[in-house]
Amino acid sequence: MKYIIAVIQPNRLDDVKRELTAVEVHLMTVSSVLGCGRQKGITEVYRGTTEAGNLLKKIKLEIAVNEAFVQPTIDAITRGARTGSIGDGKIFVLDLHECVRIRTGETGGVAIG
Amino acid sequence: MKYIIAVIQPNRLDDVKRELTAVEVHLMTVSSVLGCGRQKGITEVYRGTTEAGNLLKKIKLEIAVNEAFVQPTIDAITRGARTGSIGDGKIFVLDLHECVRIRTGETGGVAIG
Amino acid sequence: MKYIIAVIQPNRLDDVKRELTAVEVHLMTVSSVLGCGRQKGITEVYRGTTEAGNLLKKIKLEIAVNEAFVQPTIDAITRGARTGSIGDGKIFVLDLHECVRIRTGETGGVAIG
Amino acid sequence: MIDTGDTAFMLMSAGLVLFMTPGLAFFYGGMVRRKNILSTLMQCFIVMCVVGLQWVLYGYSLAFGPDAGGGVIGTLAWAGLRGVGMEPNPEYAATIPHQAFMIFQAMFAIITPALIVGAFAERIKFSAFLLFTILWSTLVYDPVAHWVWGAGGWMKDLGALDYAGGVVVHITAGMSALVVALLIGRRVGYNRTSFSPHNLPFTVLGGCLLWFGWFGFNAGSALSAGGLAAIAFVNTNIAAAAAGLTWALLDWRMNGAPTLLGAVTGAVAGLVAVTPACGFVGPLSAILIGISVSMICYVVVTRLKPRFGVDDSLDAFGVHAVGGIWGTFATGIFASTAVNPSGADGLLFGGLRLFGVQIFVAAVCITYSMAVTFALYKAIDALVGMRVDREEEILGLDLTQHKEMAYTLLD
Amino acid sequence: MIDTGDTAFMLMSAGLVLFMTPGLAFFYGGMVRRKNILSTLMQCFIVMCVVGLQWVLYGYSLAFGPDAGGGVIGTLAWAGLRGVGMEPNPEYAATIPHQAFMIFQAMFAIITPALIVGAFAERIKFSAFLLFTILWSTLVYDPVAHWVWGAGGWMKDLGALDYAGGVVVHITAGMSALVVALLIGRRVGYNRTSFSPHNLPFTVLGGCLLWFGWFGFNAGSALSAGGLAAIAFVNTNIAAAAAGLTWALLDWRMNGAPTLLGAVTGAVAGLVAVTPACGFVGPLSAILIGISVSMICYVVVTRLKPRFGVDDSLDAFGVHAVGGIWGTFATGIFASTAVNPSGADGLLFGGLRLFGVQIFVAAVCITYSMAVTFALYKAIDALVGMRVDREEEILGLDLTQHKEMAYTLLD
Amino acid sequence: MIDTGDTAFMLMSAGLVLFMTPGLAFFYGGMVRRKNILSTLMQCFIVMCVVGLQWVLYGYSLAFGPDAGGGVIGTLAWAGLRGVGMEPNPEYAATIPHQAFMIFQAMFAIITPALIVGAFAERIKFSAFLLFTILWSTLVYDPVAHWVWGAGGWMKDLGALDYAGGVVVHITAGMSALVVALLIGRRVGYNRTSFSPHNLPFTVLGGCLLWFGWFGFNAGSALSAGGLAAIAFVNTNIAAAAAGLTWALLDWRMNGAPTLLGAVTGAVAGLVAVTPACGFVGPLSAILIGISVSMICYVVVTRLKPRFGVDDSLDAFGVHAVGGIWGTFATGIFASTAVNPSGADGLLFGGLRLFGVQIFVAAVCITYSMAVTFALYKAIDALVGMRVDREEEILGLDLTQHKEMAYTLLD
Ligand SMILES: Nc1ncnc2c1ncn2[C@@H]1O[C@H](COP(=O)(O)OP(=O)(O)O)[C@@H](O)[C@H]1O
Ligand SMILES: Nc1ncnc2c1ncn2[C@@H]1O[C@H](COP(=O)(O)OP(=O)(O)O)[C@@H](O)[C@H]1O
Ligand SMILES: Nc1ncnc2c1ncn2[C@@H]1O[C@H](COP(=O)(O)OP(=O)(O)O)[C@@H](O)[C@H]1O
Repeated sequence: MKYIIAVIQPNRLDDVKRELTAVEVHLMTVSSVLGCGRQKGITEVYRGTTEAGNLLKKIKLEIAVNEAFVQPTIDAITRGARTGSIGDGKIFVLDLHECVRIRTGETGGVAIG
Repeated sequence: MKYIIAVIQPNRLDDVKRELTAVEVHLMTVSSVLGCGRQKGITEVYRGTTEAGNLLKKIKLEIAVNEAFVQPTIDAITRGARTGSIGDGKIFVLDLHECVRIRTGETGGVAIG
Repeated sequence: MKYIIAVIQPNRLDDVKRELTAVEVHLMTVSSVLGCGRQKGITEVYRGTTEAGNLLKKIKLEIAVNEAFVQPTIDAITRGARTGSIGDGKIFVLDLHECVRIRTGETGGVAIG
Repeated sequence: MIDTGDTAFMLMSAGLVLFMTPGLAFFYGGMVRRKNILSTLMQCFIVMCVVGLQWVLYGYSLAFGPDAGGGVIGTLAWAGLRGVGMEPNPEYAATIPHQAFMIFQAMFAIITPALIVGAFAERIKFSAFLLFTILWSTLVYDPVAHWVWGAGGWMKDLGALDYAGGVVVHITAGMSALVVALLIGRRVGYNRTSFSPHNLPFTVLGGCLLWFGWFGFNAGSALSAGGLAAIAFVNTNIAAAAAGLTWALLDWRMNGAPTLLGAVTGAVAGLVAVTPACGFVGPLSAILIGISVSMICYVVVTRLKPRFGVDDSLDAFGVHAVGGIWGTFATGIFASTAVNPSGADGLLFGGLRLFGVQIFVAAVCITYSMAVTFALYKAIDALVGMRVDREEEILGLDLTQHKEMAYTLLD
Repeated sequence: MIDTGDTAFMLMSAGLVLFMTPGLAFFYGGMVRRKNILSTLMQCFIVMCVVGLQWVLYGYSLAFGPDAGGGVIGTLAWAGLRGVGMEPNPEYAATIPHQAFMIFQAMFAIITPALIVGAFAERIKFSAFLLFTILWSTLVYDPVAHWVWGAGGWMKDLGALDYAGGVVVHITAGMSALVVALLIGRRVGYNRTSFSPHNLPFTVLGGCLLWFGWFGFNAGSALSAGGLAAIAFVNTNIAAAAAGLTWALLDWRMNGAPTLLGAVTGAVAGLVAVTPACGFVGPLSAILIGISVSMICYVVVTRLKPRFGVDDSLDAFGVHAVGGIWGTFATGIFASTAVNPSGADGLLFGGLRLFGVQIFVAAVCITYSMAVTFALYKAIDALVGMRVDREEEILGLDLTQHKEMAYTLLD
Repeated sequence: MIDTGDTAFMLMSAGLVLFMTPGLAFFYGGMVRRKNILSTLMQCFIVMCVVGLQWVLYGYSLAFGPDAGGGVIGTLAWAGLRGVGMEPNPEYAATIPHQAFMIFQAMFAIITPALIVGAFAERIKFSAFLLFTILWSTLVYDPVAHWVWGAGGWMKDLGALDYAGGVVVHITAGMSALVVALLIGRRVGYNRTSFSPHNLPFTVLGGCLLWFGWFGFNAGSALSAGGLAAIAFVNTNIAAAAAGLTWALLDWRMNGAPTLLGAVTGAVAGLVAVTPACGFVGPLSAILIGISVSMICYVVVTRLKPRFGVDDSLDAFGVHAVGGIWGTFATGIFASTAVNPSGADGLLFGGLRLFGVQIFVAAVCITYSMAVTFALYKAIDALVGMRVDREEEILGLDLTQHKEMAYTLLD
């Protein structure tokens, strides 16, 4: 099992979700984060004081999947999130040791989906 | 050492914390996330435009523990979060390679608690 | 590759970023979390009802790095975040199995930076 | 004859009083949890619509129309504003159009049921709320307004003094709030989870809108722009200031910090208590009323409420009923004919009778409001159910009652 | 001769109308996405500045100055307020300083272009917006105001009735909004992503400020604190209440829940529709106007708009144009000389002519506003471009047009 | 004799001025960080309470009571409002109840110390703030108000013109703000971390409330609803508009984008500068005052402040002192007896003397305010300490001073 963390542009979420649904990945956890990366932000100005906008709004997805789904999930995210411009984001894949469904107490591969 | 990530219903947080305290797990990091899962959301309506509510408010817990605490922690979360209805959430267990307490520079198992 | 998660005091972010830049770590994902730890919060009072303030505002950093950068990153965070008081935070290091740059499709070590 | 100054004053005052209901909505809305703010705002807003119509259709006639006999209720002679036009009605206000008086009173009829919202916040079913509000306005507010303010009203004839609505507005709403809070029960999670206010700046905004609007409420009750309006205005400001400061100081002493929620709550309590008194008392009395009401409400809200385990969620009882009762008594203590010759002398100035009348009137209205509210609650509960399901309550009323969310989560 | 009551009333009313523009800003601002709220607020705010100046420099003179001939436009005789001083101008208002009349009208000139903001929200370039606003005020608002309200204005002489701006304000702004919405095109993501309101409490706050300020708008249009002001005030409240309730009930029936956004939208529609009628109709007519306008606007906003795929983002057309047109017709139906002898009788009271005039006047103003707006749009688009780049739109106007963010993200 | 129109006008104006303090609270509150908004709101709110009481107890008497000799201070003859009742006091306002004049002035006394809050925001100890406010009101505001506006006040007799408080309100508060900012020192993290406004919509809301309330402030200072009130009202709107636009354009030119915070700040600066002048100048002068004040304040706030490294956190000095000083001088330049015969002619109209008096008066009040504030600061700092601990400052004043949080974090 793998724990996939993806950081994407906020406005790509709907497309990414469509692509994930297409490969039968329905379960995920979403949150709002700030990204510090290659992409340049817009400098803000408050009463003449400028703030370099180096933290940009991004969306983080966390998706636990069985091995068979790892590559399809990565591909789906990539399809949905890629625009070709700097700032499209990254996908990180971590090993997942165990997974438990709280409702039933099931563990392992069956609990993931 | 393990890094436990749990996604639970927002209103279960207090109970989960009580259960965790009971097994001597006091340290954790909490955040607000949105869950996309089996649980159906409520469709919203704004001036006649409907929005399928497929992202539901959840709370995410992150808890780093030594091996001995893994199962007690999972059990405590399960006890506190289970209602038996869809949407109760999941627990994910990842391997934790290293842990550092910033204040003292301690590492490994002693730094975790 | 490692996936480093650090929880720090909110007001240390700027210093941590400065230290990270100094060791050539520029990419990271930042979010706002609540910490439950040793540090005592301030009890709040609303019309006479007290609320023990056991969740404190913290900032979470997520940084994926190649092996060579692991120790420098940990050290930089420690330098920037340490004040010596309880609540300074923790650094967790997880194994990172894979990394993909969405824009280019690159994977592994080259995608990380 | 119409006086332009008085008319300008009364129309602006009516606007200010209308503005209090949104103020109340934000005062309350900031105190509930994020998932329930819209329901709280909606309840206040829909009252502006529903009672706004009820009043012109028949409410005004019941309350202020020609007495049906015995000073108990008005007839329907003025239903649909028949005969209520541009000419003044000298029985109420000789220098402003009758419609100006009517609409000024409408705003009082609107805010009163909205006050009750604080008692059952975060758990009432919207349909039940709507039914309750319409019936309550008709069966509690309209009659009591007639008794105290209507031409021929029996409490008025008895000599009861209620300048701007301590009895008519705050006692009726606050006591009904207590009944509903007791019957509907505590919120899920009471004493187990935190009910911290989700947006205190909104509460402060609302509290300040209330303070601002209250000038229309109290000074406008002079029905003319003269010395009495000025006195009422000044007393209003003084009592709010004194009570706000007092609550903050009590908080400081009891909990180690002067809270903003406390200061705003205190100011509202001061405004409530000075409401019946503002046109009858002098400035130093207003200070005393302000200080004392905060002390009393503080004890009720922070000590008695938790002890009895009543979930009067936003203290509609603790502030409005308690403040209104104390204000009504205080009028019987501090009123002075030296300030307002058309009033009477209170205890302090040798007037025993007024004090007795005030207690009697308060007692009758307390009993009446509680009894009717109890009956209404039981009837509506049987009919449609007053409370939402447990699951709905946990999800929040915004989503389950209104299919809306106050704030986007990701955007 | 100056009457202090009337002057007090008009200055306070002017203040209330000015206050409507921030109200509108929050009404709109709550509905856009988090990344665009400042741009929406800014557009409304800068209108207060720009048109506030335009009006005293030459706008007032164009609209209300001595007729240049044919009732088409005023001369520049009063430019820079030359001759507009403390003395009353009896042609407009005999009992208040001329400047008081001028500034009351200024507030109408300000809010009108701000209404259009709802149509092109979240995608217009600020420089283009600024140009558009100045030109639109000069070429649409000022002439139409002259036709309908100016001394010697041809529509006024024709007998058109527009008490407080159904034609002058709502039709001109709302129809121009439609043109701009069509020309500027849909927002990126239309029908693909969610455009949910990011902060509904702000929208409610704004809606309530509008309701409050509308008393100044409508009652103030009596230009004197007497019976007519009271009537207009009362009708305003009634129509808002009836329309707000109606929309909520429609929502309940159609979507299974009474939404707060619906109730507030309905109330605004009611206020729009009663605007031209408020000084000419009785209270029961006001109820009917309120109910009917919500039904009509509901269909346009929730049924026709999606069908035609027009991205009138915040329903500037669907509420203001539709409500304004219906209100203008409704005035031709419900107006009664029994209420206001200086008005005329509508259809219901046997007056065919008025109804015809109202339709004619509405039609002319619709055509005129649309034509001029079309030309202005094309010209400005050619000159500086009306719409921001796709990337800027995705990042949001707050950052790209104003270099600011509404809310801090981490702090 | 009491005039109902004037009384209506003054009571409503008093309400508007009271409303400015919440406006200021939100204007400031939106600019601080999330962890300090409640402390900022609380400081403004508690001033409404404390000075509201101080004023009726003795402040009014010190400022407006019978002169104690030499025009330096009033006696305590009117303490507790003794003798201040329903009858007019012709020395101040012959057509309104004396209490109406008193309460109108109370609102000025309230907002003035609240202005200073902007200088020491995010780091002052609440107890110290409270002490400071009471003493400052008594030792700075009350005497200066007596000098400039009190019957027999020496500056008044000298012929100084300050229509609505350029000197009395803005110079005293703004110069004291500078002193406190210098003494209390910079915020932790100054120049290292971001102090971005945490909620700009609140700042805009506050700014708009200020604009709205300022009509009461300036037009109300005519003390009667006539031509002068209209003139003051119009000039107020003009100057705000001109200054708001100017600041936005400067921002555009200097930083590449017209910011909303800039536009609102500019409008407030315009309101400040026109305050002393509004009843003495014509509309074109008001435009010039608005444009020029924004240019001057822009330089001070965005260029000089950072250069000198003064952490006048929310620009209480940069906007209020600078704007107030410039407005006071501008009155000496643009005042015209053609506009207000009871005023005097400024430089532009050949009046050298007035200009001299204005400079002299400003200089005296600057010196006096700074000196007394310095002494007060030192005394209170020795007594209880003015600044919170470093740890408390980092945690935020809301939690450490008031045990509250503005927004829930998880809910
Ligand atoms: N090494 C990393 N560790 C953590 N987060 C990263 C890392 N690299 C990129 N990110 C996240 O991905 C986002 C996009 O990265 P960026 O460098 O802007 O674009 P690109 O990957 O297209 O070059 C960043 O804003 C950040 O949130
Ligand atoms: N495979 C997964 N990856 C990431 N998050 C998940 C996954 N499965 C579930 N979740 C999280 O857990 C929440 C509860 O899951 P859901 O399917 O609704 O209920 P249940 O687990 O009771 O069937 C989801 O909303 C989501 O946030
Ligand atoms: N075992 C853990 N698992 C998850 N988060 C932790 C853990 N220990 C500490 N944290 C996070 O680090 C923060 C700081 O920890 P705390 O115990 O207060 O200070 P210190 O590490 O200096 O003793 C906590 O608030 C929490 O967010």
